[in-house]
Parts: sequence; structure tokens; C-alpha cells
Amino acid sequence: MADAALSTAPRAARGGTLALRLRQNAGLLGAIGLFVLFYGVYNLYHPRGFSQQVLIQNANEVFTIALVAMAQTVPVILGGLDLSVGAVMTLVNCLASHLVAGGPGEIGLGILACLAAGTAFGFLNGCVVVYGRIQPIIATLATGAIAIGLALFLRPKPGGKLDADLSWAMTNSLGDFAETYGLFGDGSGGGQAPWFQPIAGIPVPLVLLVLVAVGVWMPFRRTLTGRTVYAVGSAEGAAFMSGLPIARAKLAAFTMAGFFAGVGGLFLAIQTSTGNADIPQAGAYTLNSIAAVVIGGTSLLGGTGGAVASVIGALVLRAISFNFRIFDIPPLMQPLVEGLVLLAAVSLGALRALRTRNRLELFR
Amino acid sequence: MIAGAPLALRADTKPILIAAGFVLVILAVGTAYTLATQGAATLLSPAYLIQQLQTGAFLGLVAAGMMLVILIGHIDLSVAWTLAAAAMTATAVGGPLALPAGLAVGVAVGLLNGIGVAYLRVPSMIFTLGVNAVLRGLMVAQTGGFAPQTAATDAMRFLGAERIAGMPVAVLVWAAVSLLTAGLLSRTAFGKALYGMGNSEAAAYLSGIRTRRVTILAFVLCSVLASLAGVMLAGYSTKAYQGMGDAYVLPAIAAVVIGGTHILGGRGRYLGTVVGVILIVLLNSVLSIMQMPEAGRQVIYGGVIIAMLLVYGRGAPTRS
Amino acid sequence: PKTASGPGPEPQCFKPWKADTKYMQWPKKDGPYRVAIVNGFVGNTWRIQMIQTAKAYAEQPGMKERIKELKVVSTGTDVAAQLGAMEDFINQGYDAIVTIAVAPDGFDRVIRLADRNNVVVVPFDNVLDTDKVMQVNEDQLEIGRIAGRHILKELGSKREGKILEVRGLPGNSVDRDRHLGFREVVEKEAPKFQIIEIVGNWDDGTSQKATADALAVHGRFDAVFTQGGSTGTVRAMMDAKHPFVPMAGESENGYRKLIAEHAKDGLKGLSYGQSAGLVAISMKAALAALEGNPMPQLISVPIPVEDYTSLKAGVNYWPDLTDNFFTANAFPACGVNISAPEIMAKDAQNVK
Amino acid sequence: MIQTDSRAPFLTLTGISKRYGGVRALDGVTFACGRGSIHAVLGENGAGKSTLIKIVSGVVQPDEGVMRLDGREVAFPNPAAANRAGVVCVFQELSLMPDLTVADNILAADPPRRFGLIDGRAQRRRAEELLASIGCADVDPRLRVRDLPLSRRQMVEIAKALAKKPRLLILDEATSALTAADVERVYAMLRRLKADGVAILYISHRMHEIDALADTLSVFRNGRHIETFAKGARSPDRIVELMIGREITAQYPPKPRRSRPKPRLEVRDLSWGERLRGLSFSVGSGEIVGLGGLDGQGQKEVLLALFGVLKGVGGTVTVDGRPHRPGSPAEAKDGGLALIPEDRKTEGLMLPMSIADNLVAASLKPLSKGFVIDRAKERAAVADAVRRLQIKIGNADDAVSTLSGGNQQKVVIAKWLMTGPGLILLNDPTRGIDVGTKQEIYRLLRDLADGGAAILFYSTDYDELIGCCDRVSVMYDGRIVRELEGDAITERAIVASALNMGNRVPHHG
Ligand SMILES: Nc1ncnc2c1ncn2[C@@H]1O[C@H](COP(=O)(O)OP(=O)(O)OP(=O)(O)O)[C@@H](O)[C@H]1O
Ligand SMILES: Nc1ncnc2c1ncn2[C@@H]1O[C@H](COP(=O)(O)OP(=O)(O)OP(=O)(O)O)[C@@H](O)[C@H]1O
Ligand SMILES: [Mg+2]
Ligand SMILES: [Mg+2]
Repeated sequence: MADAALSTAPRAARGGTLALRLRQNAGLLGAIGLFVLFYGVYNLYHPRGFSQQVLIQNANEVFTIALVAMAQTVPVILGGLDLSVGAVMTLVNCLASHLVAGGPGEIGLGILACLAAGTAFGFLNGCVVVYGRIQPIIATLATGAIAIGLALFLRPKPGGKLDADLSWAMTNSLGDFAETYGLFGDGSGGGQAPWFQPIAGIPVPLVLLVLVAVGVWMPFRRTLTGRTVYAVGSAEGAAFMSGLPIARAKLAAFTMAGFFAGVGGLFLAIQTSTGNADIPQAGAYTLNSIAAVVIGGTSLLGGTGGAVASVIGALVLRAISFNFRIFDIPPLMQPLVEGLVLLAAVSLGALRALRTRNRLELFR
Repeated sequence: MIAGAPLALRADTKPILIAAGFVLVILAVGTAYTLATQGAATLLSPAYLIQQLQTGAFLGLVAAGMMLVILIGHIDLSVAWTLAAAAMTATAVGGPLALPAGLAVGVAVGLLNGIGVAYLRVPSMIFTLGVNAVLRGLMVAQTGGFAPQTAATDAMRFLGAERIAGMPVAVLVWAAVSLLTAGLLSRTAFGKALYGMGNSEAAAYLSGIRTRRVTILAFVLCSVLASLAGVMLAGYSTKAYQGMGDAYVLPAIAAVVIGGTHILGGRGRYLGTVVGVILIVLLNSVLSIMQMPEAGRQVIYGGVIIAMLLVYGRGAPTRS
Repeated sequence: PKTASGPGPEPQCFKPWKADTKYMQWPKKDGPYRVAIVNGFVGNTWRIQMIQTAKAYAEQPGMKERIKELKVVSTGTDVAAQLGAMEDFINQGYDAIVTIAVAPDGFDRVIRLADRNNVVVVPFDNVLDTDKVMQVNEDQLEIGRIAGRHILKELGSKREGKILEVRGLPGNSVDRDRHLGFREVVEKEAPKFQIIEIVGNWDDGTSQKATADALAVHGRFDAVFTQGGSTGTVRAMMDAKHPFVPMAGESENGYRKLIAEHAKDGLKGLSYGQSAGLVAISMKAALAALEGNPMPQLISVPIPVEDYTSLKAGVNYWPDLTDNFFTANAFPACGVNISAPEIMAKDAQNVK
Repeated sequence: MIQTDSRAPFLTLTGISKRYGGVRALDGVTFACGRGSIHAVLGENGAGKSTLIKIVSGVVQPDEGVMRLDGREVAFPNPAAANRAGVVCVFQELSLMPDLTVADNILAADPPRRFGLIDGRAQRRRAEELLASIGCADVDPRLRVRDLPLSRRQMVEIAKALAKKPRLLILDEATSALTAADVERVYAMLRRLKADGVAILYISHRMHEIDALADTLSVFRNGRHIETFAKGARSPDRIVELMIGREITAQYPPKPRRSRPKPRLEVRDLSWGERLRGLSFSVGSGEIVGLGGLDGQGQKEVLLALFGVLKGVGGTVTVDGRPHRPGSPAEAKDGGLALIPEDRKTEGLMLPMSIADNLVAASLKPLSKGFVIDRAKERAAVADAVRRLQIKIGNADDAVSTLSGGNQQKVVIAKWLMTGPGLILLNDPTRGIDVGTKQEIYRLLRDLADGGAAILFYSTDYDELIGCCDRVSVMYDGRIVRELEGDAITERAIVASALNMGNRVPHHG
């Protein structure tokens, strides 16, 4: 039979894996290009460009939005939107301002409680979407309001006091972290161990970011549930027919979103050592998270993309505004310039539309 | 639609009835509160109700436009600054040209949004967000650089604040726009095209519907209605100012959805949007009267939306 | 900075908050200086007026020579971005950072870095809950008290009835302090007044809607205290044909125009100003500190107050100009003489 | 009156009923099917076949009745449960996730795992094996399904079903988009499974497939099980009669014998990127011209190019002597063209909308007076369309998604006939349509042609091209390699040119 011959035939026609990967991730490549451009220019013109201080400062500034963007990504891949990520971030931020203080044990428990709270709120979002059968975008618009309301109950006005050491250690380099807690030392202090020196200059938030991405997102993506998230975003009906665990995937997606947003809120609390139930700020984080997801090349229609890409998107967003501190743009023109650059960045995807020669491919 | 069984409740009517019922519940709760605290049922007085309609008219105009865009499966997050930019432009131009200038802003923004969404095919959620940022930037630059006049003209005052036979002109404008919108949606090719595109853009396109033109028109109408609301709101407050539109975006979306329009497009009746607007305005007012702190307000606001959607939004599980 | 003893320079301008306010002193640096202004939210007239004032002030003789570079950025409502911008300017080697904080707390790290690098950080308007930096503000509690006293005075012997209080942005310390100051006076001297509280967000539209609502429900008030969006509050009363009553509110030009016009009908208004000119005083204070002067940690700027008896067209309000800007802008005691129309309406006459 | 075959039945259904609102999709069905058997399920559109297998595979639940598998009573709340019991279905509506890769799709529900995480490499290897086993080794498992043509997707779908190691395999029109060569490979695979003792339920509207494959046949009509019999026990005419309740005389209407008419559509050097490489052909008024060939040789693109969907089309096209360069379907429609698209679910219909709204979607302008739609005219047009194509509907206000596949397809056709097109493009219009309806559609096409319309007709079904078309242009790799006319249109000729192998005829099997 011809089959046997076919199955063993060399697959000569196939391109290399790398080429295929690149083609399938064109959006992400664009985002990386944008980031290199904006961040490179910023560092080039910064009086202390490419230095540890600048990197630390940038890492601190980027961390929360990067996590909120990761949070947004999972529901987006699922084919929904989570309009509550900024609010959940804020809620955990306020909770942390009550819980993350005291002795090391209390702090540890506090941190766990904060992460659990974010995760739980995300899970509730998932329940509303799955069992309430409400469209995610509108369900989370509503639960977002509830999260903000709870945050306001917790912190009617900004305040609270987080552990100062923790705050310092988490917002500086690994070296400072080790020094603060007397780790990897040679007895006289912390952070002098020779093996430690090469990495001592890395900002802690950057390490955390990588840990969350590699330790949580990457494995999740490779579970059956994670794949189902993609499948549901691609074609929910087909995913159901394929016998995939849809409800579990939806619950997991929103739970992940809550967890990531919670990590972001917790870090913001540690960074500022306070909690603040700031409604406009929550809204800004939510909207920026969507922008970051899009700039990262994830389709808002679901099924494709990834959280790491959204981190890049968030980096691009931040890097745009970094440049305002370097270049002399009249202050009242800055919002306009920022708006135009944002519009241009999100319109990059349009190149695909303009290149598409079969208009039917535009509809999906 | 072709005449169906007249007695059977159409699927898209149920949300409207429920929302209307909820409006009554809100009024009842508010009245119970005022009876308890002041011994009077002020909420049932015509003066109060007309005042709510007056407030609701601006939101109603924005929501009507938003609904057109939501029906085709898009969203317009730029209405906040479209509204403000139109008002600020109208007052800056002043004189008899104020109104046309304000509406022209709406047309321009709508065209930009429409082109971005229909031709560049950038997701509307994000393109309109960018346009919103650009508009804000423009208005900041203009306030700082040109210091224009911000006083509303008499015509704007008339539309926004005055009354004819005790009924605010703004409410009459809203009613007129509502009639037109309802007719547009149910009786014109454009209306059918909106629903068709909301359900399947590819099928609509292959049916020979000029989908790009329809998209652009929907965005233009949305922006024009937002700018009309802006011009009238400036008339109501006698002036235009930055940030006057911020309070209209999310409530407009919420009103449309509470009224039974599907957030992903393709389904919904205009009457629902009107009821949704009234519901939101009343809810805000009653919470304000009860001096509910912001925290409680937010929780109730979110709770109401979820409760409403749980009651009627629980459709069959999506399988497609 | 080290703790120093007063008095500092220009005490009529850099007035310590209280008698026991401590003084701070930075090592003297040679000018001219690089100054950064880190604004948060931009998108209302007050902030724009503030930025314009800062730019104009830096161009004035006496300032121009001492400032090598003035950079203004607005970071939006995001605290992380604001912290990042401040730290960035420290890294870039700026000498002073003037800021309106988006939150009253959370700046510890930046302050620590600034101190390490001898950078002078001056929060104003929305100040920080800390005594580790030099700050410039008007006394918000006092503003509330002034409002309360004015209303009680204008009500004469009436000590019973309803007062409408239109509050500002929920959760903001300015809103809280003004509210507390107001309540302190009214509750002490006229505890029988029922105070109806609504939220106006310091925004004309919100105030107008909320006031209209309150009027429709409560019918009549004997007096009104509106923290901001004052024009909207009055407009709502006029629309509802509510009689004019004693009032206290902000310094918007529109509000003052209405007071001037309707004082004789009973709009016995008081108008205080949280001035956008505070930025100029903050810049001036930053330079004074850089020059090695001992400075009060908390600088109290006099509250510009006018009432219906003291309003003068072309002096403290401008009938022909737009409603939106804030009239109180100049502080002669500090040599800050930029009037609001210069900033906000320089060519309003040309625009018809 | 079930005639069980010699072996004990593997699946038995007793008294199964299912209602959708007012529609009785299944009415007390009692049915059985045995191991090691290929059991064809026949019935016209809407007979309840899909509903039956949806119940068996856990997609929907019956209102009443009992289902037994291997003697034990079972009830499947969802497809996953059915899969676990060894019941696997290849659905009429594709169940692939377009953004996932081929490998991800094939092993979607149960991928190879290491430490709980999906093992990408092992998964790819397994997918390659499965694809090879159905002779589809040319599909790269790393590709996204979105980038595959429909025929390849159906093959992936089949591989996916095999991956679940079925004990009962159901194919619901799973071969409707496959070309003859692929169908052969699927047959081979099915026969292997049959030999291994798998029970197979096979639904198809193509009688020759059933002829070639099935050993047992069951006929359904109006939601009822009519009869089950062994292959050969009934004549084909009798079977059709059982299915549609009446006799069918001639499947295809007679072709008129006449000289070639003046071309209405003339295409010269049509090109589009790599996919169309300079084709020329013409279609005359009153003519039905078929496009044949293996799937994916550019036939679809020809239709789309003519209909204004593709950008950057080269060559000249004239319609009635006037140049024709539509920039959009709207312009094509204005030029008197109609296109029945490939996928009715996404391209032809707005599923949640009413039947009436779908029917008038292409004719809104002529039905309007000024800006306003004339309701009376609209109603009349809808009623007319339903009558003309004998669409089986309850109420014109019901969602079109409630119709069976065949009736949905009729709605698409009716929508376009309402515009009175002079040139009709059809992309596989009878996919998933029963014999009776097919016959109606052929009749209709011929009537339209006789009325002066020019018809260009792409089909994956050779029978249809032979029976229906005045001429057939066979495409290979973006070109027309052969034009057949009159008696020269034979299966042999079509297949030979489709494989572009001159006169050599391939051996199947
Ligand atoms: N979800 C549904 N809602 C309402 N009616 C339905 C639904 N699904 C099927 N039906 C109706 O049930 C009947 C049987 O449909 P089914 O899809 O089983 O037919 P079929 O035999 O598979 O037809 P085809 O050959 O066209 O695929 C039809 O009348 C159809 O209109
Ligand atoms: N939804 C769509 N997506 C992509 N392309 C489209 C879409 N709709 C139309 N087009 C293309 O856009 C162009 C104009 O289409 P259409 O006729 O629908 O719009 P129009 O406003 O009438 O444009 P024109 O003024 O040029 O006629 C054509 O090239 C058409 O093929
Ligand atoms: Mg079927
Ligand atoms: Mg095909």
C-alpha cells in the first residue's frame, strides 16, 4: 500500500523548527524589537545608562504592571477579558498593608495570605464565569467593582506600614537582599560568598519576575488544563467535543489571573510599604494590562499568545514613558506624544491586516 | 424581524422586563429610606423623577451610541474624551458654530476609530483606548497652550439645561435620539447589518454587506452621540472642562449590557439600553441619597450587575 | 539632611507650620541647579495651571539664573511610575525634585535614595505623611474650619436646619482634612445642624449632579460647603431654583463670578484657594535648601481667602475669562507674582 | 424489527427520544450495532442522524430511553465520559482547535506526559505515527490547524479520533470534504479497525461510499428508525425510497444538448500569488461549468477572486463583455454575482439570527424603501424563498442554527437566489446534503441555467461533476490542466487529470 511508503518518506518539505517558531510568533518579535528600541535609546541617553541603579529602578517600576499584564493574558488566551485585574491587584495591595508586618513568621504568613486572597478572588471570578455563565468581560467589570469596594473597606484612606527591611530588600539588588537578611555571607555580613558575586547585581524584582514566569506560567502552560485554556480560546465548541476539561480550564485561567494580580499587588505594597485603594490607579492598571497584552502580540480573540509576551508588552509600555524623563518634550505635549506612540504601537498588528491578501482571513 | 407568535415572550424581551422590575425595586428601597428618614416619599415626586431623566439623558445618549458599536462586537473606550473634546471645542469656537464644531469633533473621532478598526483591524478595545489617550493629550495641550473660552453658548444652554413645558430639553433630545436609534436598528438595512456583523462578520461580508462602511458608520454615530452628549453637558454645567466625560464610559457599557445587549454583539434591543440607563442613574442617585460610602457603593454596583446577569444572562452553555 | 535650627530665610514666605516645626538643612551645593517636577495625574485645569506656573516661574528673573534645567513629567495615577520617575531623576543627578504625590505614603525608598544623594525632594499639595522631607502646603484642616466659621457667621443666629456638604475625592487626605476641619467647627458651635454629605470628587459635573440629586430629595438647605467643583454646586442650585444661601467653596473663577453676581440675592459666598502657585513656592524652597539654608520641614503657605465682600473684578476674579481656572495664584509675600490670567488666559481675548 | 447480525450488539439503544423545543429530533428510537461491523446510518437531512450520534457520544442527553454499551447501561454527561468508555466520534462539525498545532489537536485530551507536564516531543512522534497510519504523512504536526486546508483538517480530525483508541467509532459525514484519494486511505483504515473488532457507525450522504464500505445499513426518517438490513438486501432505489419516503427516478436532470453559448464570464490569465497561476476559462449563459481536481488546487481561490475577496488578483475578467474587478463581495453582488461559500457555519450564515434575517441578508437594499425596510415585501420574499427551496422550517423567526445541515445549506442558497444573480459561484454546495435535497439542488441549478444564469460549480464529488456539469475544468496546482466536455466527462478522465498524470489512472486501495 502507498501508505507505508508515505509514512516513511523523508519530510523534506518541512522547514526548520526555528523558522516555524519565528513565523508563528511574529507579534512577539515585533514587541521585542520595540522594547529594544525604546529601552536602548533611553539607556543610551541616560547619564547613567546601562548601570545597575538604572536597572534596579526600572525593574521596580515594571514589576507590578508586568504581573498585571501576565494576569490579563490568561483570560485573554481563554477568549475573555478580565477587567478586574487592576482591582484585584489593589485589593491585595490593601490587604498586604495590614498583614505583611511583624516578625518573620507573621510576615511569611501574611504574604501567603495575600497570595491566597488574590488567587481566591480570581477563583471567584472563574466561578461567576463558569457557573454563572456570564461573559467574562462584563462579569469581571462587576467583580472588579466589588474588589475595589473591599479594598476601600480595608483602606478607606491610604496607609499601613509594611516591614521596612522587606521593602528595602525586595526593591534592590540580590546583593542588598542578601545583606539585609545576612545570607550567603562569610560571617561578617551577607552577600560576600564568591559564587554569589556574579549575580549580586541583579535586581530582586527581575529575579522574582523570572521565577514567576518560569516557575508558574511555563509549567501551567504545559499542563492539560493550560492547553485547554488555549483550546477554549481557539474554539470552545471544539474543545468541548474533544472532551477537554473546559470548566476546569476556565476556573484555572481566572484563578491564575487572580494569583498573578495578587503577586503584583503584594509587590506594590512591599515597594511602597503601604496600601492604597486608589480607583483611578486600579483602572489604569487594568487598561494598561490590556495594552501590554496586545503589544505583546497576543490576540484578544484568544487561542494564541503567552504571558511572557505580555511581560514584554508591559516593558514596552513602560519604556515609552522612560524616555520622557530623558528627552525634552514640553510637559503639556507629553500626554499627546504618549497617546500617539501608544496608538502607533498597538497599530503595529495592522501590518498583518494590510498584508493579508485573502480578506476572509481577517475575520476571526 | 418577521412577525412571530405575538404572545410568546421574545428571548430578548425578558432582560428588559427584569431590568424594569429592578428599577421599581430601587425606587421602592429608596422610598422606604426617605420615608424612614424624612417621612416623605420624595423619590416618587415628579420633580425628582424628571431630575433623574435629565441626568440620565447624557448617559442615555452615550449609551445609545455605545450600543451600536457593541452590537457589531466592538467597544468604544474613547467616548470619555470624545465627549470632553467635543464640549471643549464647541465652547472654544463659540457662537452659532459651537454646536456644529462639537459634532464635527465627533465625526472626526468616529472616522478615526472606524478606520483603525475596519481598515487596520486593530481590536477596537485597544485602538479606542489609544485614541482616548491622544484626545486627552490634545485637550491638555490645548488648555495649556491656547486658553480657550469654556463658556457654553445659549444654544448649548438650551439643549442642556432648559425646559419646555416642564420637561428638560435634554430629555426630549434623548427621546428623539432613542426613537431614531430604535427605528434604525429594527427597520433599516444598516440596523440589520449591525446585527449580522455582530453574529458573523465573515458571513455578513460574504453576503455583500459593506462591512467596513457599516463599522465606520457605527463608530461615527457612537462618537457623534458622545459629542452631542458633551455639548449638551457643557450646556447643563454652563461650561466645558477636562475630564467631564470620565464618568460616562463604564456606566454606558454597563447600561447597554444590563439592558440585555450581548457584550460580544449581535443581540439586544434598544429599549433595553434605555431601561439600563434609567437603572444605573437611579441606583447611583439612591446610593447617594442613602449616603452610602464609596466602598459600599462599589460593592453594590458590582453586585447589581452580577445579580441582573445571573437572573437573565444565564444562557445555554456556549458550545461554539 | 541634618536637623538644624531656625529661623530660615524669608520667614514670611517659608513659614513653619507650627511653632515646633523642626528645621532641615542640606549641604550647600553650587548652582545653577537641575530641578525636576514629577506630577501625577494630568487632565484637569488645576494641574495644567500648576505646570504652566512652574514653567513661567522658572523663566522669571532671579530664578532663571539659578535653574540650569527644569524638567516636568506627569506619570499618571500610578504610584509605581511616580516612584520610578523620582528615582530616575535621582539617578540622572538632578538636584531637586518637586512633586505632587499620588499617595500620602510609600515614598520611603525614594526619600532614602534622595538623602543618600543629597537630592532635595519637595512634595506639595498632596503631601506625604512623613517628617523626613521638606513639604509645602496650605493647612487643609484650617480651610475646613474657615469654611465652617464663615457659614455659621453668615447664618447669623440660625443654629438649626440642614447643611449640604459636597466632599472631594474619597480616600484623599485633603478631602479628609477639610471635612474634619469643617465638622469640628460646625459640630462644636451648632451641633443641631443636620449635615447631608454627598460626593462631588472636586469636579464640576459630579458636584452638579450630586447636588441636583440632593436638592430633589431634601428640598432645602440653609447653607452649603462645597470642597471643589463649586461652580457645579451653585449651578445645580440655580437650576433647581433653590434660593441662594451662605456658601463656602474653592477659588474657581466661575464660582467667584457667581458670588459677585448673586451676593445681593443671598449667595454670601466664601472662596478659598488651594493655589496652583504652590509649585512656585516649592521650587523656591528647593533652591533655598540647595543653597544651604535651614528650612522648615513643613512650610505653611497662607491660605488665600476672599468672600463676597472682598471680590474685585480684574483683581481676584475675572468676569470676562473662562470659569475653569483657579484664581488664587500669586503669593506676593514670596515674590511669586504670576497671576492666573497670565498663565491661563494669556490670549483668551483673541479667542472669541 | 431489529435484525441483529450474528454477533451480540455492542451498542444498543432502546426507546431514545429527543426534542428541541417543538421539534422531535428523535422519536422512540431503538437501534443496535455490533462489533467488527461498519454500520451505515442513512437518512435525509434532518432525519435525526446527528442527534442520534450526539446522544451516543455524550454531546446531548436524551429526554428518554436507555443506552447500553457492551450490555451495561450507560449515560454520558459529556464527550469526555463517552471517550473514556471507548465511544469516539468524528463530528460533522469539525472539532479541531484552529490555533493549536496538529499534534496538540490529535492528542488534545490525553497527551503523553512526563512529571505531569505534556511531553511535546513524544506527542509529536505519536501524532506523526497516527497521521502516517491514515496516509497523511505530509502534514507537519507542528503546523497550526488554522493553516491547513479543509481536507487536511478532516484527516487530522480522523487521526484525532484514532488516538483515542475507539471501541465504537462514529463518523458523521467525516469524509464530506475529502478527495477520492484520501477517502481511499480512510477506507483502508476503517477496514483495519473493523478487522480489529471495532464497531463503526458511518454517516454519509454519498451512496457510493456506503456501497464500498458498509456491511449493515440503517435508515432513519423524521426522527424514527425505519429499518436495519444487511448490505445488498435492498436495492439502491428502495433505500432512497425508505429514506425520503418517495421514489427518486433520476438523480440528475438531463443536460441540454446544444452548441456552446456565448460566454457570460470570461477569465483570462487569472493569477493570485502562488495559488493561481494564470487560468483562462469561460462560462456561458445557461451553462453549468464544473471545477474539479484534488482539494486545494486553487478552485476555492478562483471563486473568491471572482467574488472580490482576494487582494492583488492579476489577469482580466469580463462579465457580459464588461470588465469585472470587484473590490468586495458587495461590488460583486452589484455586478450580478452570487457565491455559495465553502463553510456555511462561519461564512454562509449568521447562526444565532433568525432564518428570515439570514434569508434577506443579501437583499436588504432591494427590500428597502428609501432607508426603511418594507416589512410586507420582506415577509413575502422569505415565504417565497422557503417555498422555492422547500426549506423545512418551523417558524421563520427561529434561529437558523436550529435547522439541520441540509436545510441550513438551502438557506444559504436561497439567500443568494433572492438577489436574482446572473452568475452563480458555488463552492461544494452539496456538502453534507442528503440525496433528496441534492437532487432538488441539481434540478434548481439546471433551472437557473435554463433561465439564463451562468454557473460555476466546484465540487469534491466526481459523480456530481459528471452528472451535473456541461463542462468540467480540472485544476492542478493553480492551473487548469484539462477541460472536459460532454461525454468526455468521466470519472477516469477527471481523476487522471486531477492527479496531473496524463492518461495514467491511479490504483486505489
Ligand atoms: N440544537 C438544536 N435546536 C433545535 N433543533 C435542533 C437542534 N439540533 C437539531 N435540531 C433539529 O433536530 C432534527 C434532527 O437534526 P439532525 O441534525 O440530527 O439531522 P441529520 O439527520 O443529522 O441531518 P443532516 O443530514 O442534515 O446532518 C432537525 O429537524 C433539526 O432541525
Ligand atoms: N470587512 C472588510 N475587511 C477587509 N476588506 C474589506 C472589508 N470590507 C470591504 N473590504 C474591502 O475594502 C474596499 C472597499 O470596500 P467596500 O465597498 O465595502 O467599502 P466602501 O466604503 O464602499 O469603499 P469604497 O468607497 O472604496 O467603495 C474593497 O477593496 C473591499 O474589498
Ligand atoms: Mg447531521
Ligand atoms: Mg472543499
